[in-house]
Amino acid sequence: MTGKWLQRMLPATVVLTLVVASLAGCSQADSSSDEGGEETAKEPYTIGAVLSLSGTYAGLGEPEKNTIEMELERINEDGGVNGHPVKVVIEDDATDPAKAQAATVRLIEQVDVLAIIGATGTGQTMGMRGDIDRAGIPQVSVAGGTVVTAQFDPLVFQTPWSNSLVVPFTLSRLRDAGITKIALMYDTGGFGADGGDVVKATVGEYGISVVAEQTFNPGDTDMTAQLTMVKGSDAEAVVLWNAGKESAIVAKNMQQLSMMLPLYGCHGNARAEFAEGAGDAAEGFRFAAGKILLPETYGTDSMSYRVATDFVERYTERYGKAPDTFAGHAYDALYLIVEAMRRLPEGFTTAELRDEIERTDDFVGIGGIFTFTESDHNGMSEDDLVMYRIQDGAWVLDTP
Amino acid sequence: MRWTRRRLGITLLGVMGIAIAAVPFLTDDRYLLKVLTFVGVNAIVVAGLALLFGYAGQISLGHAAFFGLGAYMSAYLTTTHQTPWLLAVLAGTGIAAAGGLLLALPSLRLKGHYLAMATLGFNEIMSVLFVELRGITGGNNGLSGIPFPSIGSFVIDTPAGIYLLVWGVAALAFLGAANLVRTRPGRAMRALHGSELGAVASGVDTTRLKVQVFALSAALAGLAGALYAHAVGFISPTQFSLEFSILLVAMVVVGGTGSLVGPFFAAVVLTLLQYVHALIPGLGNDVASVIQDWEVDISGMVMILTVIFLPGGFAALVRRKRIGVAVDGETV
Amino acid sequence: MRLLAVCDLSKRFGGLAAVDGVSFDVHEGTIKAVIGPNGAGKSTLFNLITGFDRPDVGSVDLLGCNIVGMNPHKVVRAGISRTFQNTQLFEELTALDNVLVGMHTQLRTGFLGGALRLPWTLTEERRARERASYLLRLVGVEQYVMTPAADIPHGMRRLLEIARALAAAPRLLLLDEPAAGLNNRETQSLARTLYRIRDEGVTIVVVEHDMGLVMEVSEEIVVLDRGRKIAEGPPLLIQKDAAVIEAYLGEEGEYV
Amino acid sequence: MDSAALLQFAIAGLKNGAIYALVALGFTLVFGSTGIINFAQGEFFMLGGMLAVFFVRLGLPLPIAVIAGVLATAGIGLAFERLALRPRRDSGPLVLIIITIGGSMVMKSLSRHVFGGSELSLPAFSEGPSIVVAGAAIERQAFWVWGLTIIAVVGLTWLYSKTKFGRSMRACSLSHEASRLMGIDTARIVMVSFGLAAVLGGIAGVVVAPLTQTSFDVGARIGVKGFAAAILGGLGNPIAAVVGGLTLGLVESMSIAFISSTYKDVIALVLLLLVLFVRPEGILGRATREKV
Repeated sequence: MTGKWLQRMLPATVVLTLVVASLAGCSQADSSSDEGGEETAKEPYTIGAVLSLSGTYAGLGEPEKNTIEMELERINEDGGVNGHPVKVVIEDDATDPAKAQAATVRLIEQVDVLAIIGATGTGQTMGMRGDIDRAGIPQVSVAGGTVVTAQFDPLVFQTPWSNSLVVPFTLSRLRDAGITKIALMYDTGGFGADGGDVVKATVGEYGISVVAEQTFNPGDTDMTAQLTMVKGSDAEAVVLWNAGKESAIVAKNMQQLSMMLPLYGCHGNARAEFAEGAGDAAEGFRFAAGKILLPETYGTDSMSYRVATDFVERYTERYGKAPDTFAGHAYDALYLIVEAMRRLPEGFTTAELRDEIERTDDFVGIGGIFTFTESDHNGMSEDDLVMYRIQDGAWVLDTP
Repeated sequence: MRWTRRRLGITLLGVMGIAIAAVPFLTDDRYLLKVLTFVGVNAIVVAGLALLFGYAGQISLGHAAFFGLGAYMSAYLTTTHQTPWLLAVLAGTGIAAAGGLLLALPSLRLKGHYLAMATLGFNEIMSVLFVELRGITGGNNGLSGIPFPSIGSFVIDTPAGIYLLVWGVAALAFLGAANLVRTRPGRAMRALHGSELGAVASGVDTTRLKVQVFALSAALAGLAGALYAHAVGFISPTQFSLEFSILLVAMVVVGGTGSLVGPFFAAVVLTLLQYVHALIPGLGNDVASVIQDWEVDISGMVMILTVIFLPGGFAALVRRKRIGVAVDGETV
Repeated sequence: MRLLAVCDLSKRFGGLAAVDGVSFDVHEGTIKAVIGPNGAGKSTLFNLITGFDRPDVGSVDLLGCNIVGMNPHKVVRAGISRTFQNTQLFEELTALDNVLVGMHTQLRTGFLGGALRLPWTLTEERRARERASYLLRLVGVEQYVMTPAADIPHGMRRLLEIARALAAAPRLLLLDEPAAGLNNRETQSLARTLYRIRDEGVTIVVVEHDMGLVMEVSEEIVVLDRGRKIAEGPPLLIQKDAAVIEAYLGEEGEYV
Repeated sequence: MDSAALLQFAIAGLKNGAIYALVALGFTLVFGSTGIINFAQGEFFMLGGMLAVFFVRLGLPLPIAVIAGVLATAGIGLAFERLALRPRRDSGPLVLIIITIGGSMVMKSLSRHVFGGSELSLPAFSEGPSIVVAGAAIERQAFWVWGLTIIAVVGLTWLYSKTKFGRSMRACSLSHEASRLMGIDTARIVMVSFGLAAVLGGIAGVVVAPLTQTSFDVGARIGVKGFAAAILGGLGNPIAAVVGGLTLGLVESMSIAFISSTYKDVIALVLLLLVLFVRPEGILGRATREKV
C-alpha cells in the first residue's frame, strides 16, 4: 500500500516542485519590472492597457508591453504629466475578445482609468467597443485592422497604419512599376483577410486586376500548391498580405518553384523573424512600412529621426534586440495619450481627454506623423510609408 | 441518518443558490458581475457536458462549435433580421441541437478515439465556416452590436439583470439535469456508462440514447452560446476554438464523472482562474501577472494531477467520505 | 402453448460452426435447460435468440413472430430478457437502480418528463420503485437495496441480474449459467427462486453446468455438442441417452 | 492544367503528406501498444524543432543539434510517460486521453515560457537550389522528409514483424493482461513506445523546421493533421499511417488545384468524417468484431 502510494506520489512531487520552482523564479524575475512611478505629491494619472501577452498574438503583445514599461519610466523620471506620475495597468487578454472585454470593464470599474491602450488584435479591439462607448473613455488601439477606424467610433483611435493606408500605397507603387495583373495571396486570419478585402476593393482605381486569388490558413506549412496555381496564371507580380511565419514559407516556396515574379508583402513583414526565416529567398522582397526600420528615411535632420533613433537605442540596450513595428505602435499610443494629458489643465474629464487626443496635430511618433481629424482617427498619410526591399538579408530603401 | 444527510445536502445547495442570487444585490461592481456571468455561461455548457461525459461516458471535443453555433445564430437573427430575442435564443439552441443530432447520428456508432476525432474534426470545420461565411458571421471582424436580451419592451441591459438571467438559466439547467439523472433516461445513461451490454439487455436503445444525450448537451451549449452573445454584445471566431472545447472537457474531468456538483464547481474554479488576479483583492501586480501568464500551465497540471490522484474527480473525494459514514447511493 | 420456436438455427465464425441447424420449442410456463460440454454453442445460441448475434440461417419465432434480425433492445421489448455468463451489472449503481434500469421498457418517462419532474413522472417513479423492491425480494437480495452492485457478494450478484432481467416483464427469461460460483445452499435457494419466477408466469430457458440443478428444475432438456442438438427430452430420458453420455465422457470430470 | 503543374501539386501533397505520416506513425505506435490516442503527439513535433533551434543557438553544429533535439524530445516523451501516464496506466482510454490533453497544454505553454513567443528558424540540412524533375521543382529538404519517412516506416515494420520486442508490442495492443501473463514487461513496452513516438514526432519537427520555421504553437495543428492521417489510414499499423498521411496531403493539394484553397482543410476533414462514418477502421485497418 505504502509502496504503491509512494510510487504515485514521487513523480507528482517532482513535477510539482518543478512547477513551483519555475513559478517562484518567474515571479522574482517579474517583480522588478513593475516598480514604475515613484511617489510624488500629486495623485497619479492611470491609463489602462489591454494587450495579448498570451495566446496567438503573444509575440506582438510582448514588445508592446516592453515599450510601455520602458517609456513609462522615462515619463515619470521626467516628472510625469504636469507633476502627476503616470501609471499604466496592463491586462492580458490572452488573444480572446471576451477576456479583452472583461479586462476593459475591470480597468474602467475597478481601476478607474482615464484612457485605454489596446487591444493588440482587431477582434479584441472590437470586442471592447461596447464598454468603451458606455463609459465614454478614449481608446487608442494598437491593432491594424481597417475595421477599427473604418467602422467609426469617436472614442477610438488607432496607431498602426491601417490596411486602407498601406494597400493604396502599395498599389500605386505597383502601378508605377507598370504592373497591371497581380496574383493576390493572403491568410484567412484577421489581418490577411482584411488586407485581401481592401486590395480587391481598390485595385480597380489603379488600373490593376487580380488574376489569381489564393488563400492559406494561419499555421499552414506549405504553399507550393497555391503558388502553382499562381504560376499558371498570367500575373506579373504577387501581392502577399500576411503578418505571420507563413510569409517566409511563401517566399521560400516561390524560390523553390523558380518563380521570378516580384513579390510584394506588407507592413506585417517588417519583422526580423521574416527575413531570417526566408533566408536568401527573401532577396528582392518588397514591402511597405513605416520609417522606423531605417530611421534615416525620416531625414537625418528631422525630428522624427531623433525620436526614432533615441527609441531604438534605448529599447535595444534594455531588451537586447531592436524594437519591431509593434513596439512603435505602443509607443505612439502611449505618447498620444500622455501628450494630450500634458496639454490639458488640472482636473480634466475623459471627454476632454478624447477631444484633446482628436486635436493631435503633427505629433511625431514612431509610426509616422499623426494628425487626427473628426473623421480620421488613424491620423497618418502615405507620406509616412516607404517601400523597403530586402537585400543581403537586410532592409534597404526601395527607390522607385 | 440518511435523511438528515440528504437534507443537509439540499440545505447547502439552497444556501448556495441564495448566495448566487444575492450577489447582484450586494455589489454593483460591473466587472465582478461580468466575470461571474461568464462563469454562469460556462456552467450551462458544463451541465450538458457532465451528462454526456460524466454520465453517458461519451467524449466530445466539439462543444465550442455548438456554443458558437448558438451564439452566431442568435446574434445573426437579432442584428440582421430584428428577430425578437427569445425567438432568436430558441433558434440558437435549436440549431445547435440539430447540429448535434446530425453529428451524433453517424458518429455515435464510433468508440472513444474515433468519437474524439469526429467531434474534433467538426470543431475545426465549424471554425473555418465561422470565418468564411462572412455574410452571416462577419468573418474575422466578428459580429458587433448584438442587442441586449429583451422580451417585448422589457430590456435587460444592466450587468445585474444579465447576471440574474444567465444564472437563472444555469440553475434551471442543473436542476433539470439533477432530475434527469434520477429518472428513467438518466438511469439508462448511467447504465450505459457501467456496462453497455447490460444496458442493451435491459432494453435500452443505446444508440438512440447516446444521440439524445449528445443532442441535449449540444442544445445546452447552443443555449449558453446564445446567452453569451447577448451578454457580451460581440462575438468573433477565435472564441469558439478547439482550446475552448478542451477547457470545457477539463472542467467535467476535474469536477468528476457521475456528478453534477463536481463539474459545476470545476467550471466555477477553472473559469475564475482566468480572472483570479483581478478578483482577489490585495494581490500584487507581479503575482497577478505571473498567474495570468501561467494560467494554461496551471490548468493543464490541475487536469493531470486530478486524473492521477482523484480518478473520479473532486466529486469522488467528497463521495468517498460520505459512503464511509452512511450508505446513500444517490448522487445529487 | 408454444412460446418460442427455434428452427434450423445456424451460425459460423470463420470456419467453425458455433451453432449448426438447431431446432427446438419452448412451451409457455415451463423451465427448459440447455446443456452441453464447453464450446457446445450454448452462449452463442442465447446470443442468436436475443439479437446480440445474427444467425446465418434459421428462424426464431416468439408467439409466431420471427424475431431474427431484431436489435437486442427490441427483443427485450418483444418479451425476452436474459442474463450473462459474466454478469453485466452496473457496478456503480445500487441494486435498486440496477433493477430500475431493467424496467426501462416498462416506463415511459422521457428526457422532458425526467428533467421537469412532471407529476405523472413522480407517480410512475414511485410505482417503479415499489415494483423493483418487490423483484429484489422475489430473488432474495432485498438486504442490498441501496448497495452499489460492485459491493454485493458474488452469489447475490447473479440473483440481482435475474431481478434486473425480470424487471422488463419478460414472457421468456434466458439465464446463462445462473448457478456458476454459487455454493450448495445458494444453488438450492436459486432453484426455489426459479420455481417462484415460473409460478409468476414467466417461462425460463437456462444454460447450466450444474447437473443437480438442471435435473431438479427443468421439465425438458436440450443437449448441444459442437453446435448440434444431439438430444432433447425430459431429464430422466436424457440421463440415459447414449449420445449424451458419449459427449460428456469426452470431457473429463463432469457427471451426468 | 498541364502535366508539370499536376506533378507539382502531387509533389506538394506528397511532401506535406509525408510530414503528416511521420506524426501519424507516432500516434500509431502509442496506440499500438497502449490503445490510447496521445494528444501530446503534436507537442513532440513542436519540441523537436524548438530544441534543435535551441541547440544550434548554443553553438552546436547543425547535425549534432538536430540529433540532440530529437533525443531531448525522446527524453521528454519518456519522462511524460513515466510521470503522468504510468500511475494510471490501468485506467480506461478516456482517462489517459485526458492526461495527454493536459500534457499537451503544459508542454506547449512551458515551451512558450522557455523559448519565447515568436517563430524560430533552423538552417536547411543541405544547401542548394531545388531539383527540377519533368518541369516540377522539388526542394532539397523534401528529400530529407521523404527519406526519413521511408526509414521510419521500414524500421517500424521491421520492428513489428521481425523482432521479439515488436511482437511483444503487438501482443500488448491486443491485451495487456494476457501479455503480462505471458511474461512480457508491459510497462517497459509502453515506455519505449512513448519514447519512439517522441522520436518520430521530434524527427518530423526537426525536418520541417527549415521549411517553415517553428514556434511554440505549431503542435496542435500538426497534431490534428497527424491524428486525422492515422485514423484515415487505419490505426495500428505503420503502412496504414503512411497511406493515411499521403492521402491527406494529396487531398489537400488537389483541393487547392481543383476546388478552393480556402476550404482545403474543410474538404480534407469532411472526407475524413465520411471515411470514419462509412469505414471506421480506416482505409487499411482491419475490422474488429466485438465480442459479447
